This record gives sequence, C-alpha cells and structure tokens, in this order.
Amino acid sequence: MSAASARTARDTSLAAPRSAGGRMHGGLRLDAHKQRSTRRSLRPASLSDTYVLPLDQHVGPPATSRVRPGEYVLMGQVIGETAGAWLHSPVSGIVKAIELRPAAQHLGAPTLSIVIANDGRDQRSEDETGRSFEQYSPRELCEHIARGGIVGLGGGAFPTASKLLGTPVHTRGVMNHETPADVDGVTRLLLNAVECEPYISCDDMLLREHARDVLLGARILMHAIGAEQCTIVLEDDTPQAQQALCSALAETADGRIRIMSVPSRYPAGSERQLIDAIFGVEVPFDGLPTDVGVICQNVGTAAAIARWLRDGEPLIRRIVTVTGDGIMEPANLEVRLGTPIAALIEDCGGYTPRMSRLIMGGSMMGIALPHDALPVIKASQCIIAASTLDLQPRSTEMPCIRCGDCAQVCPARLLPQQLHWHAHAGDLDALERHGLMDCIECGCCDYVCPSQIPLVESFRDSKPALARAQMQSRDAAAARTRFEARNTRLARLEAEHRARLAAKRRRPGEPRPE
Amino acid sequence: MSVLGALPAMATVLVAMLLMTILAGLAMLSVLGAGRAATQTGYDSSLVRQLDALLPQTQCGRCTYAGCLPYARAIAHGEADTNQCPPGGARTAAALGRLMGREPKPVDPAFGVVPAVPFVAWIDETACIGCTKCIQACPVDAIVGASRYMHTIIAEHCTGCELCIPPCPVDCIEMRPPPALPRGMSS
Amino acid sequence: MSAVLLILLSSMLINIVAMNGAPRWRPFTAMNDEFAAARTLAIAHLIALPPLVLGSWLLFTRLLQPLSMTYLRTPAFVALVLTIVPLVETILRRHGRLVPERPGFVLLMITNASLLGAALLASNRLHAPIAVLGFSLAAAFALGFLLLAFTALRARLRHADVPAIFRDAPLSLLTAGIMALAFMGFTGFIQE
Amino acid sequence: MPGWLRNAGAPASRVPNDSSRCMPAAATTPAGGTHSGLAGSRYVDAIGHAAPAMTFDTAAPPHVVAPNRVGRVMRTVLYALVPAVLVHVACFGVGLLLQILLGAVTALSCEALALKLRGKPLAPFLGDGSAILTAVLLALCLPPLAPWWLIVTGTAFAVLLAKHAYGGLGRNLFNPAMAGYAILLVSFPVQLMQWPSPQLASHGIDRAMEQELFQLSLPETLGTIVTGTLPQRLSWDAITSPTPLTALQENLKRGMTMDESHALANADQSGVNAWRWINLAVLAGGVWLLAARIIRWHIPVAMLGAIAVCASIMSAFDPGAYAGPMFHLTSGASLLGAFFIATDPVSAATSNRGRLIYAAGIGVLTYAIRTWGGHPDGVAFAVLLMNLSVPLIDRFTIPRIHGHAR
Repeated sequence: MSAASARTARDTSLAAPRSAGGRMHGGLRLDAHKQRSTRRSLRPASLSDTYVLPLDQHVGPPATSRVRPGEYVLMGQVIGETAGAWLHSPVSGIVKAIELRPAAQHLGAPTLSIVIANDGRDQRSEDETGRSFEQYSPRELCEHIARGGIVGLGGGAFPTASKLLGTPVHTRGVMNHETPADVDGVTRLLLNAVECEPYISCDDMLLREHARDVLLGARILMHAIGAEQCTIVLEDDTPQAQQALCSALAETADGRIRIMSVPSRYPAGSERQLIDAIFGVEVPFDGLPTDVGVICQNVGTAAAIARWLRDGEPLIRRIVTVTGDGIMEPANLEVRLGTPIAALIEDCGGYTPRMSRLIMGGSMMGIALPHDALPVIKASQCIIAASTLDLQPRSTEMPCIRCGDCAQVCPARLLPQQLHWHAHAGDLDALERHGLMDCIECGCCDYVCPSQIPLVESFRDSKPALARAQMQSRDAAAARTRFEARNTRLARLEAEHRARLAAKRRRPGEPRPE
Repeated sequence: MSVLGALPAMATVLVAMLLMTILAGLAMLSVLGAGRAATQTGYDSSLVRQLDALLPQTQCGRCTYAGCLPYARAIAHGEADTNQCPPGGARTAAALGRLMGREPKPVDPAFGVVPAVPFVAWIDETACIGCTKCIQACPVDAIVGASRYMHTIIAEHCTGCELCIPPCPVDCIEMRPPPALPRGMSS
Repeated sequence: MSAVLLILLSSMLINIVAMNGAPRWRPFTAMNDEFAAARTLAIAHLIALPPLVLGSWLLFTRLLQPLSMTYLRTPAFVALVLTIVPLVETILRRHGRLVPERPGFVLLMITNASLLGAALLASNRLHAPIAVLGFSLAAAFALGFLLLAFTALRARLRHADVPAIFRDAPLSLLTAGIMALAFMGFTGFIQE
Repeated sequence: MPGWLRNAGAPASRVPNDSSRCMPAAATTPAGGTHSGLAGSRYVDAIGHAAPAMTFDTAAPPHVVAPNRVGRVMRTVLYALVPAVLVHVACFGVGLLLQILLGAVTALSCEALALKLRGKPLAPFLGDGSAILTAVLLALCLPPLAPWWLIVTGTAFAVLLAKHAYGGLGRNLFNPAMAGYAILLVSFPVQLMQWPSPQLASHGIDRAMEQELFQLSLPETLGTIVTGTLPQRLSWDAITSPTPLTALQENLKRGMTMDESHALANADQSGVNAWRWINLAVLAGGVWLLAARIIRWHIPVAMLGAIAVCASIMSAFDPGAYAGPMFHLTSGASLLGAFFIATDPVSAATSNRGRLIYAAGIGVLTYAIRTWGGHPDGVAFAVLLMNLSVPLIDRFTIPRIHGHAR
C-alpha cells in the first residue's frame, strides 16, 4: 500500500472504503459474538447514587485530588490533576470521601479513589471560552486536550496529549529529541475503528450514531499535530458503520480524510500491525509510531475530543459494551465514569443462571474481575458476563511438542515455542535474542496451542525480570564508562601536574623553554 | 658389522638428532613467543573481559579487590571465588559460576549484604562544608559540587558503593532508598 | 573412509569426555557463550590442520621413510604441532573477535587426538600432496561442523528437564552414540 | 487491555509491555494502594468492605482457547497412516498388523515404565498416542515377517533411550522411530533384508497356483514371527525377493546398466507394482495431513524437491549409472519419510526457513546414501544426521521480528 496514495484535492465523491493492501502475519479468524450487543441502539445507562473514581486511571503517576470530602462539585468540574489527563466529576453532588476502594484495573485490589454522592441535578460547571478549535495553536490545543481528561479509549488508556506532543511539529525545536532523517516531519493521522477482539462493539455503535463527532474529532486532531492526511480504518464486517461514516464524510466533504477497511482478523486492530497493514511501514521495536510519521488514535477518543471542544464536556462518560451469554439483554450503554459495574448489569436485565466469569475487555485480552462492585474507568471498553458457553477453558497442560502452530499465528513474527522454552529455563539472554519484549500479549499462540500451555502468562511473568536485567546492564555500562572517564581524567591531571613540576625544577643555566 | 658399514647408520642417527633439535628449537621459540605476545600487551584475555561484563560495575571494593576489573582478573586467575560480589546478587554469582564452569554458589554474606533495590547515597545539604573529599572518593562521578560550595548526589548515577561515607569530615552522607522518580522519563 | 570416520568419532568422543571431564579447568565451558568458543576452535582447526598434516606427511614420506627412521614419526609430529599451534593462536589473537582463551585453547589444540589421527592416516594411506591437502581440509571442516553442532546441542540439552541420572555427561555420550549410528550410514561410501 | 493495567494488580513492581521509551517503569505500586491477597475466588478485602454477594473465578486471559489437543494431532497422523497399512497388508499379508500390535504394546509399556520412574502422571501421556505413532512408523519400515524381538528392541530403544532419556514428550533431539530403525539396521542387517515377495491380488491367473503355495495364513504368520522359522513347505530364499532399491543396487554392483535393471524389474510385475501402490497410499495420507493442516508444506516439498533435483542432475550426468527422479521419489521410504517421519515436529527445525534447510539436507543425504552408500535406503540415517544439526540451524534461522531491522 504505497504511503502517498493518489488523492485529488476536492474528492467529494462518496469515499467508498478501499481494502488495505498489506496483510498481517499470522492472526486468527475468530467468530465475533457481536450480533447480540449491536441489535439494540445506543442508550444512556441509568444514573446510580454513588460514583467511585480511582485516581490512577492511566499510566504514569496517579492524579492528585483537588477536592476535599464534603465539598459540593458540579458535573464536569475538575476533581483530579496529573501530567497526562485530568479527572472530572461525572455528576453534580457531594464528595463523600477520598479513600481506598477496590478498583477494576488492579483486579479488585483497593486504590485511592474519590467517592461522589449523586444529587441527581446534573448541574454543569460553567463553560470555558467556547473558542472553536482553529483559534487554538497546536500546542495550546494539546494542553487543552489534557485539561479535558482525554485518554485513548481503545483500551490502552494512554493520555492523548502526551502522545500528540510527541509528534515532530511539537518536538522539532526540542534539543534531546531527534526525529529520524527519513521521516520528513509530515505526520499522518490514523483513526482506528478496527475492533478485532470478539464481543467488543462500542466503536461500531459509536460510528453508527455519532459519525459526525468522529469526523470533527479527526479535524481537531489534524489541526493539533499539523497533519494533512487522515485515514479512518474499519473492519470489513461492519457495513452499517461504514455506511454511516461514508455518508457523514460526503456531507462534510473534507478531502483530507479517507476511509479504508481491513479484513477482520484478530489482532488487526493492534497499533503496530495496523500501521504495517495501512502504510506498509513497521514501527521500530524501540520506537513510537511518530518515528514513522504516524499518530494512531481510537475513534472513541476522536469523538470525546469533539465533545470537549464543541460542547465543553470533558471525558466523563464513555460507551461500554455489556454482553456475553451470562447477561439477559446485551447492549451498548453510554456510561458515566465511576458507575459500578453492578448497575450496568441491572440495566441489561441481570445475570442469566449460566453466568460464570466477569471479564473487563475482550475475550482474548480482557482481565477477569473477582466481583461486580467495581467502578467503570476510562479504559473499560467492554464488560463480558461470560458463561460456560462463551468460555472454552484450558484443559490439562501438556509439554510443548514444538509443532510451530503458534509461530504461524504470531502477529509479531516471534517463535513462542522458543520463548516458552527459554522462559521456562529462565535464560534471559536467549529471551532477549528471541524478542520477548516485542510480544504484544495478544493470546493468539495460547489459542492454537495443542498442548494448551498458558504461553502469554509465562511471557508476561518473564518480561519484568528481563526488563530489570536490561536496565541493570544499562546502568552497569553507564557506570563503567563514567568510571573509565574518571580514571583517564585523573591520569591526565596527574601527568600535567608532573610536567609543570618538572618544568619548574629545571637546572639553572638551561634556556627557558619558549 | 664393519665400522664403515656402520657409518651410514651413525650418520642417519646424527641427522635425525640434528633434525629433532631444530624442530624442538622452533617449537620452543614459537611457544615462548606466543606466550610473551599474550601477556606483553597487558592484554586482558577475553575471559577477563567477559567476567567484567557480568559484574555490576559499582567499583565498591566489597569483594576485597580495588574494583570490578581487578576482581574479574582475580577470578580468571583462580585467586578469587565467584561469590564475592554482594551488589551483583544471586544473578551475578550464578553467571560467574556458570562462566567459570563451577557450581554457582550464593553470595557469601561475609562480604556484606545489599538490599534487592540498592540504596543510594544522600547528602544532608545543611551540613555539607564543600570539602570535595567525597567527590574524589566517588568512583563513578555521581557527586556534583565545587570546593566551598554545597555538594549533592545524582541519585540515578549513584551505584550505592558507600565509598563516599568514610572520607566525609562532617559525616553528612547516609544511604537512602532510591527516590520513586520515573526513571524512563529523565534519561 | 569408515576408518576416517571412526577416527573422527573417537576424537570427538575423547574430546567430549575431555570437555566436561577435567574438573579444575574446563576449557570449553570457560566461555559464557559456548558457541563463540566452539566457533573459535573450529576456525583454529581449519587454519592449523592443513599445514600440520601436509608438513607431517612431507616430513614422513620425503625424509623419514628414505632414511628408514619411521620411528621418529610421532616425535616429529609433536614438534610440528608445538610449532604451528602457537602461530595459529597469534593469528587468531590479532583478529580480535576470535580471541582464544589462554589455558584452554592451546592445550586442547595440542592434545586434540584428531590432529594426530588425521596426520597418521594421511601418511599411511595417501600418496599425492593434493589428496593430503583435500583430506585435511575436509577433516577440519567436518570437525568444525561437529563442534558447532554439538555445542548448540548441549546448549539446548541444558534447559530440558533431563532425568537426573542422565544429566550432562551420560546424555552427551548417548547423543554421541546415536550420532555415531547416524554416521554408520556413510559406511561403504568409498571402497577401501 | 494494556500491560500496565493488568500487571499493576500484582504485588511485584511491573513494567508495562509498551516500549519502555514512552512509558516509565512504575517503580513503586500506585500511591496508597495496598494489595490484598486474592485467595482463589474468595475475595478478601483488606479495608473491611463486606465481600459482595456473587464472586467469580479470576483466570488469566485469553479466556477462549481452541479445542486443540496433542492427542488429536497424533491420532490424525495415525489415521493418515491407515491407507498405507491396508495396502501393505494387501501386499505382504497380515505380518504388518502383528508387528504393529507387538510394537504398540512394547511402546506403551516402556512409556508407562519411564513415566512411573519419572513420577509423572500416566493418563495424559499414554493417551496422547505419540508412543503408538513411533511403533507404527517403525513397524512400517521393518519386514512383516521379521522375528518378534526385532520390533520389541527397536521400540524399546526408541521410547526409552531416544525419547525419555532426553526428558520425554517434546524434548527428544532425535526422531525416536528413526533412532530405533537405525539401531536395528546396524545390529541385525540380515533380518532386515527378509522382505517377502509381494502377493498382489491383481496377479495373472498363471501365478495363482504359486500364490497358494506362498500365501501364509494368520496362524502360520504368527508362528513365523514368534519362532523365527518358516513352515516346512517354504524356505526363506524361495519367498524373499529384494525391494526395488536393493535390487537396483545389486544389479548396478554386478555392472548392469540402468535400462537392463529396469527391464528385469518390470518383468517381475508383482515387485514394482506392490511398492508403487504402497507409496501411493502414503502419498494420499500425506496430502490429507497437509489438508488437515497438521503438517505444513515446507518439509515434504523441500525433501522431495532435494531428492528430485539430485536425481535429475545425476541421471542427466550419466543416465546409465543413476536412476531418474521419479524412481527415487516412488521407491523406498522417500514419501513415508517426507510426510510422516521428517515432519515429526519435536525433532524438526523450528522456523519455516529452518525447516526448508533441514528437509533439503535430509533429501540430499538420502540420495547420497542411496547412490554411494552401503545401505539400500538412507532416510533413517539422513533424518538422524539432520536432527543433529537442528540446534545449529535454529540458531541461524530466527525469523526477522516485526519492527526489527535485521
């Protein structure tokens, strides 16, 4: 797929999605289990009386609280501040407490959270200046996005502002950040609507009903990173979403945006694999997509940015798919952050008798939650009430027979059987040589393994040990260079000192060395 | 067996002896030459360099040798054992053991105990008199400061070798757990 | 041909025991990456074997046999080895990356039975210098391949949960045995 | 769900799985967070919150795994061998079935013995059928009327020494069946040469009379295998006839040219025909395995390709002395080797490129041993030799990882 595809300036024709040329190595064809959750249209979840907002909802140091217990907060008012993205109150009400509450992202372990009692009035905090996004300079726009608490809604929950500030347009002047020579500083925006993991259908519903928000968000993001080209990628098995997006694009007639579709294979939606499929460029293993001139954002994030810039509504609600055979009526709900998962289950008619496991995320990478008294956070895309029908649990583990099925399906082109062999033996150098740190933990190798070995679990457990070993060897190398530099410096000083002494102590009558 | 008849036999024996002495001389020359070439350039054999690569480079001297390289040389020549490096911990002891083909032994506590996440030195800036004695003692240049000015320690560069504590006249240096700053960000 | 193979195998078997038998210094495992040591040794053999075998063959056929002093063959060979091996070491040392390990390398090269075996076989059987050169290169290449293959093999065996009684030496000997089985396939290649 | 999300839950300080450059290592656990032990499904909350009514089991992702089992893989390979066994029985009588029975019993008992000694659970390992597969492959290589102790020693060596000495299923370096066959080939060459002449049903009527004479009934076959002696009316020389490869080799040694040797073989219609049918059945089984995606094309194509290339080069060089590619592909154990023996995943190379090199090596060595070696068929030795170099091949054929330059 040549990167600079031919693009007429004013291409207002109905931009039919073109299929992407590049094919992903490996990957699985899984049945999507999405029909039940996309049958009903999007509806807001019913309001609950208390909302729990953990302070560490994304990577980086947790947010510091800006409210005290007992204070009255408005809907959308800032209640927590951190470098990446701020935290806002989803409802107006009294801050009941700031205490340790079980959190979903720590598998139920408690973490510092703000508990807000809802007074039901939904009083909005006063809007900001309401400037349109063109009036912001790119840097101000990024900082404004951070103030809106916007994070990646594709499951990664990485603060969007930090990602945007990494693009060449912002870092060109900065001293220690060198942009690779081959990238001519042009950044291309990639909006990712490829929901390759089974059960998750929130982006599909978002596109069907809010395609215009996504396009507005796309234009804002292009302004923020100085991009002239935006590609929105969908899976080829979501016709209604493509239809809605194409008609919305035809209305806005923005020639810079094009729509593409990729065959639906898991994990086509993973950032590195998608960039390879669309632009035919591989993100370097130790680098970021900006090194190859691409910024990849989820369509949900674009919609959230549009709502923040247009309506002044920070990230206080998101679309959550509640599905699985263990729930009566699966649906996609617009949920306020902090709503307990139990409330969502009631909204969808409660558990069926066959309910056995509660998963946050998809069936391949989602985490199993101990109970449903946990709050929804910015990163919770989907809640699966899985029954024994959905799950195909692993049976007894047998030794690896090196059949290589896992290497055929690995999207990162690794050799999981060799990684398993060396991880089992704890041989860190061989793990590094076979590329353990490049494993994206998608679970394809687990899926096809005839010996039913929990491969991803063993890789995830060996990664910290390898990372620590790599960091220690980096530190040791740095310490050695500083030690040798110090020795040479001391030797040089010693030599100069002795030379000066020798020059002074020359015998009388010798000519002065000019 | 006339003497004349024996002469050719004697000659062959003499020639053989001559031949063998020449060959032996050649052999001696090359063996000594190669030996000298190896040690002449103060050449650290690759074994010493491989051992040094495994050591954590704290240069702390806890292994009773001046630094990591001297300890590596001692191991290579068999004078030191492979479990005398506390900062390296079990992993380094195992790697040294495997490299020298010996049964890896856990670190000998007699040489000192280092916590899993090594502590870093910290200067109480109110007490520092700027005597630069600790700067000279620090093997890895982790202390910043000039004479008669206050000194401070770069936490990230400090390897926890504790060599700066003894020379300090006002004893204002102590060991503390490393600050929780995100390491990746500051590099 | 099968005789050559048997000699190679015997040298391989003797080598193996030597490799992990001698307790104090273990020249082979004294390298943290055994593969680098095996590669160094393989290349050292490739450089040392041809001159050595050619030299001892010439010495034997042109000098010792006419003077009917064949009993001096082995001492002459030893002297030749002592001359050539240190030279090879200095060549390798200058290369930098392929630096051999002081105690292990020289001793192993000198006491390596396959050098003696190749020299003796050449002087007994072959009559043209070209055949001798070809034979020594082939022997060095085969030995190098076996060294590398065997080192990679042992690296993999180290991680398998081998039953305790088979760990290390017994398994290496069993592997060498099955390898000898595999080489029996070549018997009868060239009619003696 | 990204790394930081799931890992942050565990007590040890975790590094998220994204590239470390843009994401700092969470040096300590989130501020204030204390981590209560997740005792199985019972959730105990350290901060006094009442445990909620319904709790669920927490298992690590992925939560959905394909219903693929080691036993299913091995059984599929066994089913693929059924056509070959049937045609073999049609040609050489029921001897093979008895050999398979003996082999399977020995294999299972040796496997049970080894597992008991290692203290491993018997059920899953005996059920996976890998020992039976070794026995069947070995039986297919041995003459059907071979004495009972031949298959027993071969299988015992294969299962005990070639497989369990290295650590059991998945850890053996050499293909067990071929290690067993090689030891038999070297230790008992005489017994391995006693291939009975094939009694194909499609014989002309004139041969019918002779057939009755040579046809061995079940009890007689059993008697021969157990006692090692033929019934009175037969003698070993009368019923044995060399396999096409051995016949070719002996003719060439006697100085015949290729065409004369072929003419002689064609005259004796039954010999060549039987082996062709058997190889056809093996090919059918192999193609079915490819279709069932149990094996991949790399090993069969590379091995058969290598044999064909060597054969065509040499026969182009001197047609009189060297057989053409078709003869080599359809004779001896080429097809059985390519589809069933070399594709044993445990002892084969790991990456696809490694498999191509591994199989091509087997092809070349097989051809070399057949043409210049002393043994009629070199597949066993070629497989063992290439098994030896698999760790070396694996070291140099690590595929390029996504995002890495080299």
